[in-house]
Amino acid sequence: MSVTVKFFASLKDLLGCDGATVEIGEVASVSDVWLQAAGGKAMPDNVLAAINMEYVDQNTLVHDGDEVAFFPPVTGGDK
Amino acid sequence: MSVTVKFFASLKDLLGCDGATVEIGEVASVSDVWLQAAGGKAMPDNVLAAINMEYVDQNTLVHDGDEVAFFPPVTGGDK
Amino acid sequence: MRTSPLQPWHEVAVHEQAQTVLHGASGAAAVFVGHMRDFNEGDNVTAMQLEHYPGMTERYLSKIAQSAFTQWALLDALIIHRVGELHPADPIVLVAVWSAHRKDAFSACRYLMEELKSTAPFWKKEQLEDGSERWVEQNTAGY
Amino acid sequence: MRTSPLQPWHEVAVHEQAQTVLHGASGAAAVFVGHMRDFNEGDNVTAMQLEHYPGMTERYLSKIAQSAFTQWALLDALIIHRVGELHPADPIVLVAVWSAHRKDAFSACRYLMEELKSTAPFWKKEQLEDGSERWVEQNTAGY
Repeated sequence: MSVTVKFFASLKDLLGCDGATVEIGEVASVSDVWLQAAGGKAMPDNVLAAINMEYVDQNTLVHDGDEVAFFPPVTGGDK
Repeated sequence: MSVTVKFFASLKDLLGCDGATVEIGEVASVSDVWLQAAGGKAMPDNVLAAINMEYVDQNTLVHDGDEVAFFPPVTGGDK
Repeated sequence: MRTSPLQPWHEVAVHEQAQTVLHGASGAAAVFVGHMRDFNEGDNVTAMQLEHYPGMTERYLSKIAQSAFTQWALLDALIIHRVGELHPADPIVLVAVWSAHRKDAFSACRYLMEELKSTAPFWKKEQLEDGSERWVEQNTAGY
Repeated sequence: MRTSPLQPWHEVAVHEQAQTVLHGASGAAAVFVGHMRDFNEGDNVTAMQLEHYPGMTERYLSKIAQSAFTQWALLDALIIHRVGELHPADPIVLVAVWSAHRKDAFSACRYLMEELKSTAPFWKKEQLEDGSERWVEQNTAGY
């Protein structure tokens, strides 16, 4: 199956890439998508993930056609 | 001694008067000032008092030259 | 104290613009504006007279503001209150607070409003649809 | 989402004027405006890039607003957030809430800000005085 991957903020800088379409086996989690898309780079701590613009955890399974996004903690700022 | 008396809001309507200067004995409390100034009308419940623009209770003693104010509960409005 | 109509958002914009000390230092502005409603205690209200105790009211607003400055790290505060005749939808009160951080701005703004409502001497006389008038002498229970 | 400069008080004034349903019904407007500071984490900051996730950011702002409407008796709400390049003193975010009563307006306004800050996908890249850049990736502990 095929999923669209997006990287935001510092991850975009880290990977030198803001996104890609990746082909992956039929049973794959969000962290499997990272492995496939990040060119072997380990996932930094605290990375957040979303599938189709909803927050999910890294073990969530993805489906064909999903948009999978990775980004650092949101930084609304201090209180 | 002599004190200046002020009435506000509904008390002004009730007494038909927004203030007066009253002569009163040397030891007098806020409620004594009311008796003297209100022409025998009983003090309604919940009336607040101030001496020289500071909240006080009805037993506080007044001094010569004080401004003594009587008013209903402040009505900043509901929450 | 303001006897003429109040344009609260304009007041805030002008004040903020003029206070150059805020620019870059203030991260958070919390503002409350109270408007006159056309309905109170089950009745339609057509106008309101807002009376105050000249001198004492200003004194208590100033006390309240000073107390807020001792409790939170504030950069600036602005309080404007109408008196005189008001009509539904008219702004009654403006409380604006500036701080580096939102927590202080929010807490101080709310504190100022609660204190203002409970201690500053203001009284409302409402005019109802049938022409009658009444003093509003009790805060609605609870809320 | 706004890519051009934001005049928050003007936005609130115009919005309130246009929403005639508020006039006479709204007794309380609580507004928060966040501005860019020129100092963060011990350094002078000269500019900031504010990035978002188009689609998801709007979705979460909308979720947050819906959640506020289920929790409090609100008449209206307005949320505007800047993205793109900002400079110190520039307004970043506006949250405005209208209600019959101040308790609802205050509580909802604060809730909206806290939720926005913790769940809406925005990221800040700061430009420092020495020309270096850094991503802001942690909320300052506590406050």
